[in-house]
Amino acid sequence: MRFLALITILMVGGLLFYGTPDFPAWGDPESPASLHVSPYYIEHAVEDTAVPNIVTAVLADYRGYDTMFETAVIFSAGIACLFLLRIYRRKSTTTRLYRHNLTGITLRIAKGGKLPEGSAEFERIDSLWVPYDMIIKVTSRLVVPFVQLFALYVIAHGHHSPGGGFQGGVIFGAAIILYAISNDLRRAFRRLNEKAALLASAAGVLLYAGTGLMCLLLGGNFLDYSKLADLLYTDAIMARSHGILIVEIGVGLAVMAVMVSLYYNLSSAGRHDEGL
Amino acid sequence: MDTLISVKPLIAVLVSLLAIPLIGFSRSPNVREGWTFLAAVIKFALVASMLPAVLHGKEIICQVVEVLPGLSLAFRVDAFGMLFALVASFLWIITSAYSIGYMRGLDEHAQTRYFCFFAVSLSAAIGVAFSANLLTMYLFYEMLSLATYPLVTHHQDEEARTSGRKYLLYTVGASIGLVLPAMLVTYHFTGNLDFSPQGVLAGTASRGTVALLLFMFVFGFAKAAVMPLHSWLPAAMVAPTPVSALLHAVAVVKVGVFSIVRVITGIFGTDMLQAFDLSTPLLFVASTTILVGSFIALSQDNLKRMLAFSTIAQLSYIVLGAAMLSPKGVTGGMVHIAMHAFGKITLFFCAGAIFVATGKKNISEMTGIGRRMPVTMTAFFIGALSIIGMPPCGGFLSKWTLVLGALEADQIAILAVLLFSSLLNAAYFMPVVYRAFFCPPEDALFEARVQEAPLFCVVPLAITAVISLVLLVYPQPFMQLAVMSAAKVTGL
Amino acid sequence: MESLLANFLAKYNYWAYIGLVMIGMYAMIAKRNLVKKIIGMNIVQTAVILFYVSIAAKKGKTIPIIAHGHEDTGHHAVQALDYISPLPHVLMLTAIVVSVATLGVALALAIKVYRQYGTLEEDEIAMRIEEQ
Amino acid sequence: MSAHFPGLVIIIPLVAAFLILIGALLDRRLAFPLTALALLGSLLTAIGLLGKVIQTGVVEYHLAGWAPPVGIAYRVDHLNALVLVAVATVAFVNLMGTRELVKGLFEDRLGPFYTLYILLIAGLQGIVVTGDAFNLYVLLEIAALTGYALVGMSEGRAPLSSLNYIFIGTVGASLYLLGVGYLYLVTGTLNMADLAVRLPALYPSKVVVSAFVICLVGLCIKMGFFPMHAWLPNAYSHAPDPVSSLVAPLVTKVMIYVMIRMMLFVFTPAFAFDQMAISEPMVWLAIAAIVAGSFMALSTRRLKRMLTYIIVAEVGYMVGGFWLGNRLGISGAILHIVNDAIMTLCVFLSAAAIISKVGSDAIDDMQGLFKKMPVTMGVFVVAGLSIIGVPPTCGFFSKWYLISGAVAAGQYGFMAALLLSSLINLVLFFRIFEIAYFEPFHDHHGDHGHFVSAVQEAPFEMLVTLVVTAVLLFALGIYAGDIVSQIIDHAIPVGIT
Repeated sequence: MRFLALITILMVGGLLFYGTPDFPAWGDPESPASLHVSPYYIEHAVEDTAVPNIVTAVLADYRGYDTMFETAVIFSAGIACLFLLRIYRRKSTTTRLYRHNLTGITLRIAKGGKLPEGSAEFERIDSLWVPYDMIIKVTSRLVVPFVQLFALYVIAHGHHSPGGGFQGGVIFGAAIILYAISNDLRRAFRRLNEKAALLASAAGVLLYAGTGLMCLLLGGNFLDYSKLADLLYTDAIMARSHGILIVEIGVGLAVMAVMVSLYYNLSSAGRHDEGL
Repeated sequence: MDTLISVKPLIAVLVSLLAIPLIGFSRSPNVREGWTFLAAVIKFALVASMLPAVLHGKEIICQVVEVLPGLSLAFRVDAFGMLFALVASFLWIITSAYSIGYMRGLDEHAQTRYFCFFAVSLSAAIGVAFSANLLTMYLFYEMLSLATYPLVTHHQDEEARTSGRKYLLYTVGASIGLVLPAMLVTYHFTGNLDFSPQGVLAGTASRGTVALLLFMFVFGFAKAAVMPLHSWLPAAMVAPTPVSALLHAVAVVKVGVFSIVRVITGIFGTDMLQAFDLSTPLLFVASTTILVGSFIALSQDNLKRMLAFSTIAQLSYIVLGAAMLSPKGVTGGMVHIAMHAFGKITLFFCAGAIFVATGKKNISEMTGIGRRMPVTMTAFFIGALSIIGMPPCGGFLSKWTLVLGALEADQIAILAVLLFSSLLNAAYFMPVVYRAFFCPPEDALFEARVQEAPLFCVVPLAITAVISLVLLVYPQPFMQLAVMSAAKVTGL
Repeated sequence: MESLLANFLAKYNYWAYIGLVMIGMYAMIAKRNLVKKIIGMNIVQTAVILFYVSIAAKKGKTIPIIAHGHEDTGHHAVQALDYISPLPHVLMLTAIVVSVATLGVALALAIKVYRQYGTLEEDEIAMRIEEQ
Repeated sequence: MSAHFPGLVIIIPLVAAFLILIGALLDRRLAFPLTALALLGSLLTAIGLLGKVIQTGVVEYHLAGWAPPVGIAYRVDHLNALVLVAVATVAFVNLMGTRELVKGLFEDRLGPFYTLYILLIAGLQGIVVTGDAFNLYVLLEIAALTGYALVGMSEGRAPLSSLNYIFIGTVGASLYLLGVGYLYLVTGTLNMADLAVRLPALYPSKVVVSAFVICLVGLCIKMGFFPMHAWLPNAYSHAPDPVSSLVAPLVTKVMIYVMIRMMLFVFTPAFAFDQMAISEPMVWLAIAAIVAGSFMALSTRRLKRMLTYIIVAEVGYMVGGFWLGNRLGISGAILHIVNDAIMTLCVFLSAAAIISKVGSDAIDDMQGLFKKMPVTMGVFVVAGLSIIGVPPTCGFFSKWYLISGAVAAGQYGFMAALLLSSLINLVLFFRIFEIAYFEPFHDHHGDHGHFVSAVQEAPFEMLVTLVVTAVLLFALGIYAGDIVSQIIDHAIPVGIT
């Protein structure tokens, strides 16, 4: 196997190596790639879309269609994990464990017994329950809101600084994942349950695609935000800017929800119990 | 050349296909066979209705759909196709009647399937007869191979399975492996696969290529059972006798030789083959098949196997006739399609009738059977005479024409083959007849009490026997059709 | 010799990306542990990102965000040469997302494999399959 | 509205995907009708688009209103319109036919299943219509990711096969992306039409040569072209039946389409066929693929596995036909993309019906099926005949073109390989027919000793779809001439003779 691997990578390496001497030097501003399409973006992005961050402008407008599918990719990854891993009907365990939060007493409730579901004093635990660390719990509780706020900033400020829907969405998702790690999955579900995460991911992409469809209904091509001008009471250029914001929000929502849902499924191997 | 445009050929082909749902979903056997008969009669009537036009030298054309640029699914009825279609569609009626007697007499299973695929086979056979180009012919040729598979393997036992394998391997295998590439190479050279009187290949390919293509076609149409691709035919005798009768005396094997003759005359053209001097190897192959087939037939005890080897030999007469490339030879070959069909089907019917009535398959067990089944054995005698080529039967006529053709082509060796093989034919048929009628009473295995097969069996075989006789006196329209098309293809 | 060295140095990140692709592929083929293979796969994808981002670079230029863009200073002030090329960055945002998504699905499948065979070593999995 | 057809073909299934998920969260039973509706809409749009292309020629669609090369454009010509219709048809027909099977297999995850299903279709259709090389990569990954998930969701060895599929598929896609990157490096554009304009001046460059090779290798990996085919039989044969019957007809065919698109319309035929001079080795590889695929198919006695090996051979047909480099061969390859999609669908669907009823995919367990499932077996026979290449089924006509192309190009080895594979297919299918026809049927099945109740016909809707696909096989055969002269002839650049 090693030998085969060696041969293969030597062949691939040779193939890649073959073209490299003809590459333009690194950082050459006169390289063909820098002379054809990208100058257009740099020179016209602001006047076309009123977005100074050219990457955002290209991402969400000029090549917005790519980005929509990119969101769809992440969405399908989320659905794929759910589809592959989720275990819906577990073999009904005969007993369930509940822990009394104040005293730390664990109850074992046999099948058919009365379950203290919904009671604030009890929480359901797994047999491999590990006591929580107070320091981690409190620190994360402190950090999470700021992370979330920062995430919103990154989404909203994508027009002017590095950032945008993906980055912000990931940060927001990370905040929720941090919460889930520092507590456990069951608690995280209380904040954002599985269905809500799914709904949010679908709604996020749908917001993107729906904006595109709206442009189509208003007489433009798919995703041509300038046609939203009448709806948003602005001119065509600002409509593009706003359109970009709308889709960035959609992307953020979808990415956040998918990240969370990926974590839910991967960390508990689809059982949606206590998790890690 | 006058041409008529008509959908009749298409309908004639489709009639039996359209009857299949009716046959398949019939509730009672009587209704089912009723539909079969009706389809057969309509088919024959359609074919026959085109006969006058063809006899007046017209051709009937029907283009269905252009499947490839410049290549259509198209039908064209000319004299040669008409000859074959007439024989096949007429004998379908007779065989249907015989099938009823045979299948019911033996209480066979899956009779509905049997009648359905029989109808498909007939469609395919008529399709081959009426094809206007090689592609259409290939299509129906393959259809015939596949449709007859369930018929050959009707008994669904181990033996049927082995034979079915052999059957498919030879017929479909050869057609995919040899005919298809040959056809494509031809198409590459000519851009056209229509049958035309002087061929389409002339002047486009070298002698070597033509020779290669010719042999790919001749062996590729393995249904013609040209040696060495002949051994499927004896194996296919496991089929119920009506199948052997119609398909392996008429439809399937004749489709094979029909295709070969068509290709020789319509694709290569007699002139080109003559110019390239390719008739000798063809004649050699055909003669070998005739002689070897006859010798093997001599050694058979199983009646149907003997008939099968006899068929192998007889089929090559037709190839032989076409390979002579002379008008008389081609005429003889073509007429032999009809003559052999009537003669051989009579023989198969007889073999089946014997089996139904007595359960006997081997010649050695048939001593004295003439006393028990006089009608059947008389018919057998007539059929045998026809195959041997003795007056007063139709077979004489075709063999005589072939002999004339051999003289015309100055092929004395072929003359010798023809005469010697007739001798061999006599040598393997006459003992059967002798054994049946003239054995000493003390050797007879049967009592002298007449007990024939069911009427549905006996009447058809009597009819075909009588026709075999009549054909000598009145060989029309077959003779005329053969003469017409031979004149056309040889240009004389 | 000198030009060779200069050539090498002028394109060093292209050489680096080729090296990364080779390392990643080696891991994917030679390693017998599924997670290591997944890591190798990720290395390959990251190498591609390095390659693309290298195309965008212009020596000494800044990121493609136009300062004070919303104050109407006039577009003629913007010179394409002053900013690095934005397009490869956009493309690579997509590629990153794709590689994350692939990673997620690969991990999910690895979990399924683990659930089924109790191991992620290919040799042991092969043994388990033999046993069945 | 018809101006938006190129966009709508993809947007309808894409938007529907999210609605299906949301709908299924409300009520699982909503998933199927929503999917069916969306795919029907997509199919009708695709047909409308094909009609429009035939009437008016190439249709362009600028997404987000930006003209290429700045924006992403769809460019629908005869080639992609045809493949698009094939993809949409297979997707819709398979959906209708496998409803009961899916219900049985994934009853608790219908929503995710249909979401992934329709995203896969959206991805494949996007690959077919897009005119942007990078957009194609994104869509490729969508189709791939959903494919991995669908393939992996089965018991047994499916997850492992799917994981290997991910590894190989990712390498293939990464190579493709690298190739596109190389092209971008020297041209600065990603739009295919723009690339085709700017590349010829650069043909001497080593970068373009390596871009060509890298792209081709990547695509060959993704399409399972010999000798990079090892993932394909495992992934397709271990996948759940309704997924096999979707993925097997579509994914490899779409990849072959991408190869044709890249070679003819990004690189020019002059470059691909003449300058690179790899036609000869590619055709020989195709011959190897055909021979190897056929013999591997002979060596297995599992139905689905056998069919997947046949796919390996069929990929060889199409790649070889394309690299013959003449009009006949390329026509044959394109025609075979369509025909093989329907053929494979038909054969996999009937296999799914059989396996679901028999409970095993060993061909030795198929005894007596002609009696028990006459319609299914009838369709299976038709599909088998088409794969063997018996007229008037469509398989014959594409084979006709391929062989004609081989004769015209003087590649008699390729012709021989095609004929050999036809003969082997004959053996393969009649081996099954024999078992189903001759051998007595026992109600007792499998080595596990459990009883399967007497086998009856597949569900009604499955039978209907099976019959429809069988009829399609004949229709495609009869109209092969029209398809070639009306569509495929216009799809191939004029320079190729």
